[in-house]
Amino acid sequence: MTKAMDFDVLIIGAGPGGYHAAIRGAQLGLKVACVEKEYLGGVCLNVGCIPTKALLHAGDELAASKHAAEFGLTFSGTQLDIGKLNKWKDGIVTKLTSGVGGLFKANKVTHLVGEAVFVDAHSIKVGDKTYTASNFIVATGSEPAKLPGLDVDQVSIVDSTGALVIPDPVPARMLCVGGGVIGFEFSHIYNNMGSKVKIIEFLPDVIPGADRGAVAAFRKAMEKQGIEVQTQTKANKAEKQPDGTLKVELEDVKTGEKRSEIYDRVLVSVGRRPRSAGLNLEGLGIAVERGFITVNSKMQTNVPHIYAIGDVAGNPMLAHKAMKEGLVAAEVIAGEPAEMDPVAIPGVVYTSPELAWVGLTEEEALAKGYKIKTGQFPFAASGRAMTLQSTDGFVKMITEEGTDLVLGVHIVGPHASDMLGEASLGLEMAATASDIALTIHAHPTLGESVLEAAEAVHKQAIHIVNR
Amino acid sequence: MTKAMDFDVLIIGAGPGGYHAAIRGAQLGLKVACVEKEYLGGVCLNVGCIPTKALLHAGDELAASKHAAEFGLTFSGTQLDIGKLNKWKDGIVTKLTSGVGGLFKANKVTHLVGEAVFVDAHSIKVGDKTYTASNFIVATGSEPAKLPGLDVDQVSIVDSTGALVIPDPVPARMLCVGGGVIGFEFSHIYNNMGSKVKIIEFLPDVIPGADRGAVAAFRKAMEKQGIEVQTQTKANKAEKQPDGTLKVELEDVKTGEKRSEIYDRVLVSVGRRPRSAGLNLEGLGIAVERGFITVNSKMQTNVPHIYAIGDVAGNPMLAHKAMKEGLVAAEVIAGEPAEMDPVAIPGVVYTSPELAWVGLTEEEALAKGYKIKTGQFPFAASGRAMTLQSTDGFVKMITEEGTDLVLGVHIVGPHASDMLGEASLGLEMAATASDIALTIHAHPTLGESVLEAAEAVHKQAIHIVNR
Amino acid sequence: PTTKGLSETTPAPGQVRAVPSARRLARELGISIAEVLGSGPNGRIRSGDVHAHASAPASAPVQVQAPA
Ligand SMILES: Cc1cc2nc3c(=O)[nH]c(=O)nc-3n(C[C@H](O)[C@H](O)[C@H](O)COP(=O)(O)OP(=O)(O)OC[C@H]3O[C@@H](n4cnc5c(N)ncnc54)[C@H](O)[C@@H]3O)c2cc1C
Ligand SMILES: Cc1cc2nc3c(=O)[nH]c(=O)nc-3n(C[C@H](O)[C@H](O)[C@H](O)COP(=O)(O)OP(=O)(O)OC[C@H]3O[C@@H](n4cnc5c(N)ncnc54)[C@H](O)[C@@H]3O)c2cc1C
Repeated sequence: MTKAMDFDVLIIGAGPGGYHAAIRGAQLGLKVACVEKEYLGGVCLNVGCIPTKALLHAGDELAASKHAAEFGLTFSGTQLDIGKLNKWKDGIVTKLTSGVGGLFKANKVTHLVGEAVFVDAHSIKVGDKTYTASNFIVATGSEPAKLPGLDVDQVSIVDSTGALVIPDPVPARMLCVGGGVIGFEFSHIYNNMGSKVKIIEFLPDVIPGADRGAVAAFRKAMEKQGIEVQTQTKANKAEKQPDGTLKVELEDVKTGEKRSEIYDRVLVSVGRRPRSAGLNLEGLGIAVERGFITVNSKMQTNVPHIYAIGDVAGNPMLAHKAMKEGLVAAEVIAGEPAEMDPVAIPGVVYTSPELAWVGLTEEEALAKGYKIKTGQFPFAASGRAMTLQSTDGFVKMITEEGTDLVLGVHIVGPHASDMLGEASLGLEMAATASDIALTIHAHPTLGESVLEAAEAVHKQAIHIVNR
Repeated sequence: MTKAMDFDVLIIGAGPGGYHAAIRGAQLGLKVACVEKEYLGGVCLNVGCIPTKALLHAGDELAASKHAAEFGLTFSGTQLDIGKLNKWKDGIVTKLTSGVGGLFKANKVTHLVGEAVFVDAHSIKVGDKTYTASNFIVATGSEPAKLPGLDVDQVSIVDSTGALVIPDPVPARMLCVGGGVIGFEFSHIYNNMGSKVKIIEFLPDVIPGADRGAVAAFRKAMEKQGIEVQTQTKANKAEKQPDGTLKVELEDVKTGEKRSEIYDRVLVSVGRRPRSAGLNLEGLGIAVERGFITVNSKMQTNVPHIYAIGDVAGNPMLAHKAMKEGLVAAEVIAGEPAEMDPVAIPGVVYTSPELAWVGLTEEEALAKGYKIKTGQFPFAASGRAMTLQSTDGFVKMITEEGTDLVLGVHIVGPHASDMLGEASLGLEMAATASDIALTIHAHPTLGESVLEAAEAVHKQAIHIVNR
Repeated sequence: PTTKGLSETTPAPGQVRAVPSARRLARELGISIAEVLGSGPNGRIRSGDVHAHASAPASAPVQVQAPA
């Protein structure tokens, strides 16, 4: 059968999941094609991870120029050329997406342009062409969820894609509907650029899935910077006023009390929906549950030669999960003993300070029945953090009592995401808090705070009083 | 005997080695005293690690304000108040050193002020008082090495301590004699603040002990920023000119050719000397070799109840080595099974980009007879580095062929020191490149470049073409 | 969804304690990692343990790797 096929594997979608699968497949000697209807790099490179991080950096630098007065560095005539900012951000995106194109060429991945639809279990249609393959990987990703009453026009009511284009001038008053990772990142950007930002969240707390203690410290740091956060609040509708502003009806979900507030821009960031419709999956009998394609740990659907990876294959909807699943699917197809078996998938909010975590939260560990010990070390006691003018937050380590095994690491602080490497490797290697505490960490580094949190588990941190 | 003693352990010197030993000793229930003649926190907190990092941050922020134009952020006027800068730096030092004082109190460590001299193997003198102890830890650190012909006056010819006080205005032309870590850090500071800096180094290359490939990239990045580096060059003498400038005689060590150059400030940073003299060690018969006190892996000298740690006990003269040795000595005295047995001690140059490494260099690995494989991943291919405007450098991983064991990790790049945590833990846990490659790293982070370097070892990096 | 499909095979933290390369080696040799005895602290499993398990005659799995 394989002989007659156009490709060993045909991948639908060139997001991080799809392009990782494509390149790894090619590295392993497979004949690979990747169909993409919109842009190489998918959401992540074009309208997700990368452009947000560019804008976050710009906002951070603007904020840093103000904090610099603390050590005697002052600036006059501060000017932010928004047009140039948007162009710079777009330049990075272009560089990376054309990089993916280059990697496809170098690895001899066939790049097909257009929207793919399954014809049968061994062929797809792209425009008026049909291609056959021995295996398929569905990597079609996700799109922003919609909210009734708030119709996205990408000008005054925007989703994450619209919010990436910073308007000139920046909106004076911005409402962010949804207190998840994306909501906080954009709020941080706009707040740094001068908008007055309010985040509303339906649930009783923000950043679901993260450790509550860490979230509390994170939220406090964001509020200190001027971002207002209101939980248990929802937005019912937004009406355009004659002067161009938006009148938004907010509702207290506990009391049912309603009030109207005026904003210049509203960001709807209430989650994302898997993109599994329109592929004719139903025609092939592929199991889908609430929009997500059902897969096993080898990323196979119930039709074993059809794989699904990334956002369309389930939560958490994160680029590095998509990438890993892409590698696994490609390796399985190539006959390698791969499996999606991570101990933990990290999460990050790339604000300043950052919130970064990997492994079990305190709540999850307790719910799973673990007897736990925790250790916490504040950046206020870190010399390195002082020299970086960034002492908000802490490292919190959760371990299993008795075995001393690290179950989770939760960091609010400067460069928190950089410290995830150690935490993630530790979790994968079944490291104990002692393993981390006995490892020499360079001085003065932020990583010493990870060591100190491990020492704190044993009540032996050096730079705090252990209780 | 123990009964009659004033203390279970008496520590000489309150640098990072000494104060770590003191606090850990107290945590383990020992009666501890620590004698310090000059300042709590030693060289590291007062005139070493911490103040340099504060100044480096300030210089980096100044440089960042210029690079910000790239994304549209400009300033019409920039002013650096040098007085305020020096005060801010001093404020951080004071906070940390008084923090050590607070920790001594909280842990009930007796802090003795003055210079200690051994009277006999169980007593020391501080001023006119004598104290007895069952055990001693010598943690007297080190001091800058001198160079004949260049007499340090801490005004125009300075050592690292003098260089910490930035003059107003900054010197127009600065010569840095010695291309080690400290020399590069100060050169980076002064270069960022507007001085024209030249580094001269006697040896054929700079930053001894680091991987040559990494050093080459590091040096290139420094030169790109305007720092001039001349190797195989020495400074014979410096003469003060009538106009206050310095006429320095430089010599090419290969050709013997001499020339004179004019500078406004000369920094002598040609290494450090252990401070083992004046303690009456010879009176106790304690073995000393080229100034360093000889110790075993339990940090004991040849007089077993007298321990030595930190800079005075041998290379590398680094704060985190001193800290670790301090913990080991205290734990051994308390009867714990501690030993100084690290797989690797990391090193960092805290410039931008940073140079950070842990484990064997390529040269060392080959010299030890390892058959090696290396993997390298450039930050120019990292999306996160692009958004941080810092794409110089790479991660280089050295592994043992066959076993895939990680032998060393060498990083030139943004936040390189933050990534050492993963590398150090990996080395201590005997991780393989596969362990690191199979660990999910958050996207987009700098840590992904560590993963990609591990993948590159197997010629399976995704974002570069593997050859 | 992934999480559901994975629950049968993915060890939760603290259950099967094996370094990533040992997990992969076990798959390569067709061994269930849960059957391997770890020699490290807390029963941590490393590649050597998987090799030892593979060559132990008593627990020879379906695909025995012939020792080279
Ligand atoms: C604003 C924002 C910020 C984010 N920040 C981060 C972050 O910092 N870190 C992180 O880990 N994650 C982040 N994410 C999430 C991340 O972008 C996604 O998890 C990731 O893109 C998922 O990758 P994927 O390959 O599954 O799908 P996508 O990236 O969604 O790619 C799917 C691709 O498939 C194509 N496609 C769909 N259907 C078809 C078809 N029928 N035929 C052909 N092509 C098709 C699409 O055009 C698209 O290019 C962010 C998301 C957003 C919106
Ligand atoms: C400019 C500079 C930058 C540096 N940056 C870094 C860095 O970033 N990272 C790093 O790891 N290392 C760095 N170092 C090196 C680091 O400072 C030393 O390795 C570290 O301080 C050694 O610690 P120690 O406890 O052995 O001794 P020290 O810090 O030297 O402390 C010894 C203490 O003993 C006291 N003392 C000496 N003799 C007596 C006596 N007879 N009686 C009483 N007290 C006595 C001294 O007053 C001193 O306080 C830097 C050094 C310098 C100079």
